[in-house]
Amino acid sequence: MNALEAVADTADGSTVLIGGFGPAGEPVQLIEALLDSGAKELTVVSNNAGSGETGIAALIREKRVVKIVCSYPRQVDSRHFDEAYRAGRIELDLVPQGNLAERIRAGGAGIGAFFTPTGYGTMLAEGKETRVIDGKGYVLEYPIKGDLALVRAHRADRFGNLVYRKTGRNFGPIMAAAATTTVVQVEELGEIDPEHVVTPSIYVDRIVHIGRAA
Amino acid sequence: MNALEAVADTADGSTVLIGGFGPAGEPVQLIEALLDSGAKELTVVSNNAGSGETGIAALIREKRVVKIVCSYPRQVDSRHFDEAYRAGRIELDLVPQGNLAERIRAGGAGIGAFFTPTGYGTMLAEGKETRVIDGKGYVLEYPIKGDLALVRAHRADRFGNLVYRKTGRNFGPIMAAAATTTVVQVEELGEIDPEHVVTPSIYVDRIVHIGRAA
Amino acid sequence: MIDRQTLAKLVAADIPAGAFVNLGIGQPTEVADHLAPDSGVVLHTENGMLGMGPQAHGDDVDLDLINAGKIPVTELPGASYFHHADSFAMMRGGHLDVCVLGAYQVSARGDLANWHSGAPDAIPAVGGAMDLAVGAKQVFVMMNLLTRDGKPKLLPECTYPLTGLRCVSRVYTDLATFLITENGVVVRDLHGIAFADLQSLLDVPLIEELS
Amino acid sequence: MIDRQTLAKLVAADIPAGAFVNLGIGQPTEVADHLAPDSGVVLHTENGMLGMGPQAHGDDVDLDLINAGKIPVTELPGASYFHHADSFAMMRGGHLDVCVLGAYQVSARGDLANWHSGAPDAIPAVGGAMDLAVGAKQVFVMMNLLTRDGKPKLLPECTYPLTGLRCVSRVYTDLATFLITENGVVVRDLHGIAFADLQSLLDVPLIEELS
Repeated sequence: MNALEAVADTADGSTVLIGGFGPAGEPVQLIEALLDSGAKELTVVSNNAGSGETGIAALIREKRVVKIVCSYPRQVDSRHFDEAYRAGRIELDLVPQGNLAERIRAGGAGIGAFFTPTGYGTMLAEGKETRVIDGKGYVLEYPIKGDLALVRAHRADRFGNLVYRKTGRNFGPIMAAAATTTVVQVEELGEIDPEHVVTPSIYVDRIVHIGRAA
Repeated sequence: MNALEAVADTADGSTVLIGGFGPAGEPVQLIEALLDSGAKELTVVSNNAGSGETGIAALIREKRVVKIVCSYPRQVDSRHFDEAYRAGRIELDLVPQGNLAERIRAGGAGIGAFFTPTGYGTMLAEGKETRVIDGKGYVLEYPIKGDLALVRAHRADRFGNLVYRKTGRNFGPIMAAAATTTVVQVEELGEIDPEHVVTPSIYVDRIVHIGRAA
Repeated sequence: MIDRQTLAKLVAADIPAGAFVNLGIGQPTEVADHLAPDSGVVLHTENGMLGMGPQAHGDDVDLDLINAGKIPVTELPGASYFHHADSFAMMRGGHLDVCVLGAYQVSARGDLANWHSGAPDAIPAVGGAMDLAVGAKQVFVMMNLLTRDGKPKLLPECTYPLTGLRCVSRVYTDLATFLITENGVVVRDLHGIAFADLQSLLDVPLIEELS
Repeated sequence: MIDRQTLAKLVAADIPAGAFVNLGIGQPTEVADHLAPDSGVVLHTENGMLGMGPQAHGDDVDLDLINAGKIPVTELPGASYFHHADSFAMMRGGHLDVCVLGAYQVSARGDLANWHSGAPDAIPAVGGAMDLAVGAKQVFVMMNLLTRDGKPKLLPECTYPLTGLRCVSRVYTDLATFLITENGVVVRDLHGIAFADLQSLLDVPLIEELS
């Protein structure tokens, strides 16, 4: 299966979870394929809002993204996001990074909502339910799920188990578990020791062998 | 450090998280050491309530346990628990296994409380806060933390990173993260690839090299 | 009426190829013996494993490799291990296709009672029963339709303490297979009993499936 | 007044041997250069690593091995990798001993403002700032005491949007080190300024530490 085939059925209006933290674990070829698929009116959930001309930045430049849920949209070269945001063409839901991770984890884990201390008493908790538990303030946060997850892993075995490389792991395992369809680009195919599996095959729907990203 | 030294400072009235699911991952020698330490009035959090004459069963037989938080106390040979329970000498807090695991995970992860679907509408949710979210019923559950965790792992490196063996992993990683002091008995000492670490060293306070359990 | 082994075979035949499945302790475990070797069905055990193989014997017994019933098992190619919170997240998150459970009682709405006899002097023990009940995409129950003293176990309302609400999708029994649907309880298969006779055993109104 | 490098050295000297530490982006990163090689201090980066080593150069650069500021780094012996939810659980769960952060403003109660300038046209970006603020056992702030136009950054109340409430335990500045305590703001070190002169710069009542 090639990258375009793997994402070709993405419906307009889908919520897409996109892994990666900066360049580490960024599924570049899958994002390009999503652009080629023509899918539009997307909600993108990712730590960043793209930089330069590739990846999420290209999706935004081509006006495919109506909303982004992220922790850190501002980057050295996030001009396409900046422009769309200032023009009012893209909605921004800013989420503290750990709440973003925990909400995605909750989405995959069947948790209905959870109380987190992060953001309590700040403007990012405005309008949200709060509660003091054992003397400490918490904000109630809800799970995030995706119709599609795009993830980059290091290796897949023939069953769909995955391992990652170094800090390229980041959002991959939790996004793979939180989406209806999970597409993974891998650098290599091979064997994985059952003790070393990071993402079990149950969370993986489609694998695209791309090789090592440039 | 031997097992007794590792648990000698356990205060009376402590909450002790004890890993293992049946024989897999059961920290037998550490539980024996806890018995030898003389600590009493303990609250034990573990999946089971002991069987036969060793491990948690011995702690109960010697009247060191005032309360047990577990999912499945009844076993083929849980006579010491059964006797203490029927005699009103031990308090039982029965928790569905997945809620037990998630509450321990929340204890280590700084989550204040979470809504879980498990147990909704059953007698184990009586008296608990419930909420319907997106049409589905949930029960609010609170984190579990320990003063002490006793865990069995397969191997530790000199930094305190751990790996487990097969289904011996079970409650080990989440209990190690949820206790103030985590004591681990390991079968071997050696190197661990940073990609394969299951419990990072930050969660491990004391390591006792016991060798392979009989 | 069909025997226990035939029932296990019937359930096994209804599990889709490639499905991820949890088989509860007891009778459901026997379903594994009837899965086709090339079915690609992957078994989950809630104590932290996907890709569980058959029971281990002799030298293959490893006390660090057991199933949820604490019976030594084996590992199949493609297996993976994970901790308890991850294992129950997998279940609670709805990732398993099918879970097969035993039951004391099932209600017409699909409520399940399978963890507590209700006897006041019983020592309660729940294990993973409530998690299994709410987690899988489909929950199949396997049981005899009647108790030993002839009382129906498929009822308008469960009288035993509940394990989960509206969670059961199918009930496989020695006398018939029942589908729990929005419109009511549909009888899919009859095992040597006439529909009218089956209906006379139960206080639950039954719908005969047109086929 | 001490320079940036001396300040980083001062913070480094206060980090206990063997501590698990997260150094925020920017000035706090420089603290790493002053940790004794035998201190056993283990650095956490919230994008999924314990045991982070110094910045990578030349052939050591690996774009899958970066820190929270997206700068290529190296791996030290004893390192481990984990996913984002596990990494922030480690932080939120209070397992890190010390977190060192920059700040726009700190209040006398230890409220922190370090993520948003408050400018109405600014594109907001929070990253892990709010998680870092609430998670560690101790939060150290490093900053200049005054803005470029001479306004104090240690204040009775922050005027910028908050990152976290009552989370800062110490404030290291070019002019003095402050301890945020139950009893008020204690001055621990003075860097070439008299206590009375320091007090005259700030609207926060200061307590002189007796030593």
